[in-house]
Amino acid sequence: MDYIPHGREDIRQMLEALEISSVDDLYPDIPGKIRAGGYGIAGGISEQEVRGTLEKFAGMNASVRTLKSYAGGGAYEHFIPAIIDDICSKPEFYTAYTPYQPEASQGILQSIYEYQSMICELTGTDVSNASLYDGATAAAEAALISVNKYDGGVVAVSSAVNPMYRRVIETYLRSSPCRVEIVEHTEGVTDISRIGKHLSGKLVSFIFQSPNFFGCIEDVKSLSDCIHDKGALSIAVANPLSLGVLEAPGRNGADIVVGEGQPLGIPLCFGGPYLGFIGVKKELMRKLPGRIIGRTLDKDGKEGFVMTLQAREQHIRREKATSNICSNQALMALRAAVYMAYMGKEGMKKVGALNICNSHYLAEQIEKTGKAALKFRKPFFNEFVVEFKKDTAEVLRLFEKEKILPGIQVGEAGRNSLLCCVTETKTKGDMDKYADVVSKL
Amino acid sequence: MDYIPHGREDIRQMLEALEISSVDDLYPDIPGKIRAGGYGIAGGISEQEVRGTLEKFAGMNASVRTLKSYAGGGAYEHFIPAIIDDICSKPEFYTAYTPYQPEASQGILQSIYEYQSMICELTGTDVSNASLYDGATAAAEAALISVNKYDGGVVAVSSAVNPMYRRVIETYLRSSPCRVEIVEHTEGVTDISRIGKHLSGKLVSFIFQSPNFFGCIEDVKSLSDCIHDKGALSIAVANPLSLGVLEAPGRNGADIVVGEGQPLGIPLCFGGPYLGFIGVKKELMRKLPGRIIGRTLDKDGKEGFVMTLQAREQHIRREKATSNICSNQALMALRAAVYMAYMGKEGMKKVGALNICNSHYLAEQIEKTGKAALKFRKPFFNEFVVEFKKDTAEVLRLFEKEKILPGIQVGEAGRNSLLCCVTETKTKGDMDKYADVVSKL
Amino acid sequence: MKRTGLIFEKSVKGRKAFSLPAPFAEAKNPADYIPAGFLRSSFEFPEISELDIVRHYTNLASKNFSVDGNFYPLGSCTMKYNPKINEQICAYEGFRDVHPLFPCEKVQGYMSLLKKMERLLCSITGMDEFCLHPSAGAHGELLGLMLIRAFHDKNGDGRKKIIVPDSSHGTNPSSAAMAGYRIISIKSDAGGQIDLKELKNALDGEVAALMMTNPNTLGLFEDKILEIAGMVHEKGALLYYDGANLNPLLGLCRPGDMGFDVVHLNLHKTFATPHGGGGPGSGPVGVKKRLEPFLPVPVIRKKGDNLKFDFDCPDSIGMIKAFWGNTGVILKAFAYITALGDEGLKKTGEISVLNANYLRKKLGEHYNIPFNRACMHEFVISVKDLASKGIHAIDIAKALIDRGIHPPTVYFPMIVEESIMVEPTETESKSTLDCFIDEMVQIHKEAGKNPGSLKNAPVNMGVRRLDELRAAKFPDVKWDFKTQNLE
Amino acid sequence: MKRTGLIFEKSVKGRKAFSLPAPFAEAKNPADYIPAGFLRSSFEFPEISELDIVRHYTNLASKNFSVDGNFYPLGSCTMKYNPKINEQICAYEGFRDVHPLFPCEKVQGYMSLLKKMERLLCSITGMDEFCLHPSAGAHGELLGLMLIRAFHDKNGDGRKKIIVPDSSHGTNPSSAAMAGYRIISIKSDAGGQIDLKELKNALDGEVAALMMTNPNTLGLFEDKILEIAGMVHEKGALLYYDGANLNPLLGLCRPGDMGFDVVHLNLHKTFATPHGGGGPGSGPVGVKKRLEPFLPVPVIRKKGDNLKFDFDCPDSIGMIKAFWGNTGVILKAFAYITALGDEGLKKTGEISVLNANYLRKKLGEHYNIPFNRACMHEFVISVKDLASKGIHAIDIAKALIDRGIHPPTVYFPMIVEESIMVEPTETESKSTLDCFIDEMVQIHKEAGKNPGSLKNAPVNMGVRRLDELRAAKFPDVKWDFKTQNLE
Ligand SMILES: Cc1ncc(COP(=O)(O)O)c(C=O)c1O
Ligand SMILES: Cc1ncc(COP(=O)(O)O)c(C=O)c1O
Repeated sequence: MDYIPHGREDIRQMLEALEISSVDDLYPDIPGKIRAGGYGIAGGISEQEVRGTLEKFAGMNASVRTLKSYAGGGAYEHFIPAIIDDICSKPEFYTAYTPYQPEASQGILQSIYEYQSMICELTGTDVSNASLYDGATAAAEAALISVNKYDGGVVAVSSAVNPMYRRVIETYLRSSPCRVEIVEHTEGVTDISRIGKHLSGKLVSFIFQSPNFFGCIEDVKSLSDCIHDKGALSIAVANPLSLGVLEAPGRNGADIVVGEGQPLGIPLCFGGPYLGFIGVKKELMRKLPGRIIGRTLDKDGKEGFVMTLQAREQHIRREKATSNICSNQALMALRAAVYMAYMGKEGMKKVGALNICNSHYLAEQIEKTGKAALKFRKPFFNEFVVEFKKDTAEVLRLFEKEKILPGIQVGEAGRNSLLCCVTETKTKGDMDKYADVVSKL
Repeated sequence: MDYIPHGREDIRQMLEALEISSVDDLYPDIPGKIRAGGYGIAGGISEQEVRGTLEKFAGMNASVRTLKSYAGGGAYEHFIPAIIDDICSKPEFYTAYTPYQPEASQGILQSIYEYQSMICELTGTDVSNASLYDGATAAAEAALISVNKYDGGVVAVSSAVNPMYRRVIETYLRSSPCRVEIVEHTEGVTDISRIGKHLSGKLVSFIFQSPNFFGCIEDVKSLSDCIHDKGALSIAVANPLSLGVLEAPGRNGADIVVGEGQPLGIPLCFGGPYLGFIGVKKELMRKLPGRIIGRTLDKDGKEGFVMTLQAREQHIRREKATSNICSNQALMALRAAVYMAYMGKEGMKKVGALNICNSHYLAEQIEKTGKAALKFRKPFFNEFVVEFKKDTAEVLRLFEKEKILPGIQVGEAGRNSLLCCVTETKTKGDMDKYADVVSKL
Repeated sequence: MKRTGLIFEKSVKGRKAFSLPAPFAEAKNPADYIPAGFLRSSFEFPEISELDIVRHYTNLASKNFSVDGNFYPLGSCTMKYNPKINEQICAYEGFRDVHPLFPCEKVQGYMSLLKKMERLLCSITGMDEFCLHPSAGAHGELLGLMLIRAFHDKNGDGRKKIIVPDSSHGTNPSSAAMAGYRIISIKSDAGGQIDLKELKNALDGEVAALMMTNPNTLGLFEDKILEIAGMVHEKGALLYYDGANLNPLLGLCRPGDMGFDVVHLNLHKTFATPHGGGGPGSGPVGVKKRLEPFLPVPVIRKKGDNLKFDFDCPDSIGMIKAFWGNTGVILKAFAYITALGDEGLKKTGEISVLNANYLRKKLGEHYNIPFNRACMHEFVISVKDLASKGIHAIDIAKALIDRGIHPPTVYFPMIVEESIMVEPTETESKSTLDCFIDEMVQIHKEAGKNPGSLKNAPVNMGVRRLDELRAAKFPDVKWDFKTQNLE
Repeated sequence: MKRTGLIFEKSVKGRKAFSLPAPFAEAKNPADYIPAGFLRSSFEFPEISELDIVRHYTNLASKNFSVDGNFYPLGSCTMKYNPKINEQICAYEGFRDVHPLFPCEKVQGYMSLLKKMERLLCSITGMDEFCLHPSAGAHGELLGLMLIRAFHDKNGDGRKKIIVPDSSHGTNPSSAAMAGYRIISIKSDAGGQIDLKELKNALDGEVAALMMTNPNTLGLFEDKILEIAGMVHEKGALLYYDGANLNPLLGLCRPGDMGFDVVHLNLHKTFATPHGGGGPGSGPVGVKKRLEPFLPVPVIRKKGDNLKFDFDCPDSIGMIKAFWGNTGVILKAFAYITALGDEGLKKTGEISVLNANYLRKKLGEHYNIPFNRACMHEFVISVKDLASKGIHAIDIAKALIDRGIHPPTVYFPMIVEESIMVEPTETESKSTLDCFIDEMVQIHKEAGKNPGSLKNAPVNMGVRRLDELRAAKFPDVKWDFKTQNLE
């Protein structure tokens, strides 16, 4: 199978126009030595067979429909309103590309302008962009904003930040003049007293996450005040779904707010494609990575949208660009935009509240069993660390029988612990069942 | 949950404009006696819960993906190209209605004009319409075309016609001046020698099916010649998917060709919505039921499409209309149109050939086992009747273990028989497996 | 907007889109199995690539108004929002890929859903039993009238007439005729309702039933319904309810309680399933107990642990379609009712009435509304008074098209001259209604100042007004593959 | 086309679209659990109904060109047809609803698919190992350069420079800079290819790698590639392949065989996954054996019966994103390769070249094509000669928009003045190409006769040419919820 429209006659006519007898005549310059044989890829199979083949792979995976899942840790099972798939499967959106020609791309441009606006409002920042690859790279890009090429210094990261994010930040900054250093948490939250201490150089920025990797809510305001006192930038990693209920980090002093947009209507899909979002204070606008959409006027003075501030970008500035980002995650930004519009003011509050109330309900029920306890006694959003009295392997085995995944194992949380996430997708019945299994340990 | 946009303030403003204090004030005329209480329908549940509820129902059904199925008998499992779902899920098509306003409906109108054209070409007829409810009602509407209100006579139907179709024809004609009478088949095909014999009145039309209910291909030409000799209309029920390979009934003398369009890219969906198609000779054009789309010119002489010959229809002619059809199955006609365009000239031939070759291969393999034999020795398309040496119940039990449904039980085919359908969806491996199970009987 | 061109004009010899498995090695050819005389002699069909097909339909779609793109206040059609979740549900493998002849015990999900749906519709209408088979409203009407005929026949009562009001929908008389009845049309009274005197005169022992809809097609509630039911029943006739207009009655009152004996519903109107550019619909029929024996087969009955299809109903009228209904449509309506529940249904009815009255009030300040009192889900404007300016209902309609609004129904019901029938539905926001009002007011002004501009509309659609007379006079209803030309 | 209005302007207090389960009876409030100081003080967000949201986006979609609606010969972007089947596959529950942290033994379908995909890409490129993590081409470049750095570092070889040709894509120098390198740009020769003398001069012991793409951004095959590879390797440097232009090489030749050490591919170009209005993409990176130890973690390895994620790779550069790649995109590319097989891939490459050359030939009769010889998948026109009429590449682009065609890439590559870079791809039919040729020829005529009309374009799009300078000078990049106004 292929997707080539030409009939034999088409090809004949085209070769004739080119005055050649076969396509091969178009390759005179390619050294014979490197002409390939076949790849050994069987196939040329039909659509029906492709479907059959891929169904088999899919059938070998558990899904959150076959396995009741309390897994979180950076990717979250949430309700995805049907209108998101409907709107985002419009080919006018998904088969277009970067809106280089604004007059032929007003649909995408306006939708991203609206996305940027909602991200700014949600995070309490002034400027956002058209998306980054994911939450982890967004955190790394934020770190890069804080780094001055000629100065060096330290980017400090709380140990309560998702360990994958920490690794990505480290990788991204390896060739910068700055070092990345870790500041240990205390009792599941960042220890303010340690900020700026024991560092090998001047603090240029401090990165923390709230709700953090353990689910605990950080004191963003005190952290940011302390960071600013040291003359550094406050960089917050946030869960956007929490921000209808929790204060916007930007309003609590964070200079840059980044995070993973996946909770905003994006399927789990085994880890991607997701959505890195970023919002910054006005002063940092010209340091932003990636595309930014702006509003302007046309020849007749009519409103319209364009990519703007392109002088920051690789296609104009090449090696002097703020980042190398070219393709981004625009379709995922569209999903998030539709999600935010659909949830709206009340929905964002309610879905946040459901996450808080469900997760705390389950935490209470678990503790009541006496067979497990919360590891950290701090306010949390929709995740918490449970410490079981029994071995984790045994815990998992018992839950397995009920087709439940009770959480994920995370080294950072210590032995016999699981990081357990509860969202609006869980009913009271689900949670009571969970506690019931725990009580049987 | 509801789909009502109004906020409290909207409602207040609207009531104020109406100078009333509640919607109830708009119902002064409704006798109190008939004011309803609640219906007792629990609910007002959220989208997420609706999904959960319906997933449970769906989970209680076998599907052709969980049960390897050889069921046919009027509904067929075929390959459905992905572009059909893509195109037909465009809201511009599916959330529109009957194109009463042609200037705002050129998309639908043109697509149906194209559908009509392809149905005419496929069936060998001159005029088609924008669809009927399904194959069975299309057959009944065809019978009604042949009936003259004031004359009476007999509409004869071959006993090799799908029994459900026969029942629908009977029901539709019960209040007509004509009687419906059955002409028995011989060895699985319509017995030409019986046409016009032993009838209680003058033959006005004869209805047969090819490939017929038993899968056998009828001799359309001889049948039509014979029917015409009796001065009656020849009405053929056809499987559209066979017509890339089998001669078009209209070219073999059928005056009306009807059938079920479901094989043309329409999901099984437990029996509906499907697609009744109809094609007739030019002389019968003004007797057609339903909508017909025609091409015309606009004020500036530019091509455009409209509903035409509306003088046949209920909204103009009321009780004198050719039929009461108002809503039809337009979206299914669109599916069929996309299917036909996608298959095209070569694809229609190839898919027909695959059905013939697969079904004959399986028939051969079954006979080779010595445990079963074909009941009728006639050319067939993709269905045939197998007579087992063992009891059907036992046969079904053995297949059940392998998650195979080997065919459907049909009274018309006699004891120990199954009607078995094989389409392009079956691989050689599937069919060999089938024969293997038979050999173990 | 450019001419899209017919798909056939894009066909080029040798191109293809389809993809099919290769025949297996041992496979023979059709000619090895089928006598040559049965094989197709010649065959012309499009030859187009997949991308070119996709572009063709993308282009066609862009030439269509739709609920998702436009306000669509098409009276009598209830063009409400079609929830996206229902489209998703219908695509579940356990619904979509199920053969209708699978053994009943393998499809208990469907069986119980259909059974529950029958019960839900009984609750909503106040009827005793429901049949989900009919494919559309008109199909339901036909079934309903067949049931009425079977009922009278069983009683040895060969009644020959059906009464319909002159305001009735065209399918009513047409369905009655198909069921073999003679149609008696009665005039409406000065209030736009059934004229009791006319009815009384028409009601003789030959009348099998009175067909009506309530609210009627003027959007008015027939407030003498109990009296009418009494009159009809007294004469041994039955009362038929055309349920296309049920939307405003949701949670308010039930046809069963008004005395109706047979009811059909349009799931594709009241219950939010999409209209599909003309269909598919679903037109279930509800009956009172005494009509139950005549319902089409199969009926769903409990047998042992399972629900089964029962074909054994001696008094049944038979079958009215292959299989058991437009299941895919029923499914969506079921999901809709489940989502709404009592409360949502009631609110739906209420707001459909509020929206209609709001429009009636505001438009009544500019347009003539012949029966201008509290309406239900719709109301009817007459622009007869604009005739002096040469402006007709059709001109208003075309002017709305240029403004991005799908026109209301025009020239129906036939009892109002130059009628414009507006049904906003409950899913339209006040903002949309206000925008419609603005446009209508502007058009009214235009009719006074510059009627030529309305006669000229539409101008923004790629095609101007289309010549329907020409279409009927010189029917061109298909492409000719042989001449490669339009007929 | 009317102004759609911002979604915020459609917001009305009290309206809503969302639907969420009601909290259960015993449920408390957030305030019962979370200290008041952490709770949000004020919050403004849209308040709009579901139907109004649907209409908003339906309207926006209609203002967008797309592959499904328009010919889109955007050079360097490979805007080919995106098969619909792949979208369906990606929506399977067993792919879509799978958490990335499910235990490996529960997701063996994914694990083996990803592993197979690595092998397929190795076959196609001639590399030894592949990493699927990068989210886009530029992300792949960054990873590739990090690997190069790790390789040299491990050898104690602190090289500081990367050479790029002046025709290279902007992401190349920019990625190299992000990886901490100094960029040495070298001029192309008179034939538009890498100038071996320039290269030789630039190649010193400080050079870590030469980044290039082949065919280059002029669409020309770098025929001295083996010589170049020899020169680079001789100096201890590595050769980097920007695989955005792999499409024409499918089935023809492999970067691995040309001597490249590191390769990134753009699955969203060559392998037909949709571009999504800007993304998501996927930019896997392939390496020769000696670079394998540095690949990011986790890598997929067989352990016992199962494939597992292995994080234990001491020389690994670490992680470059959370989790393991844009799986949903990889899936589609996998389905595409599976469908095509060797034969389909080869034909894809061939026809992409044939289509480009056909256009080059036909357009070359009217336009100036600076390097007018057999090209690969794309070629570059220069309209420098139209400058005398005041016509620039941008004017041609805007004129195409009015004709329903998405413009080619303009002003890239930078080494051609007033460049127009045309890449038709193999999925476009000859009919479409001929139609494009016609329009381009007409535009060329227009440039001579009536240049003003081109300068005025577009006029059919609802907006005229937009003022980008103004946008950059007075940045208005978000709606202000407080003032309810545009910034
Ligand atoms: C009042 C009324 N009755 C009956 C019908 C017929 O319904 P259907 O189109 O589903 O056959 C309609 C549909 O327009 C209607 O409005
Ligand atoms: C030659 C070339 N290299 C690299 C890239 C960057 O790829 P991406 O946009 O996926 O980051 C592109 C994309 O436009 C390209 O054309």
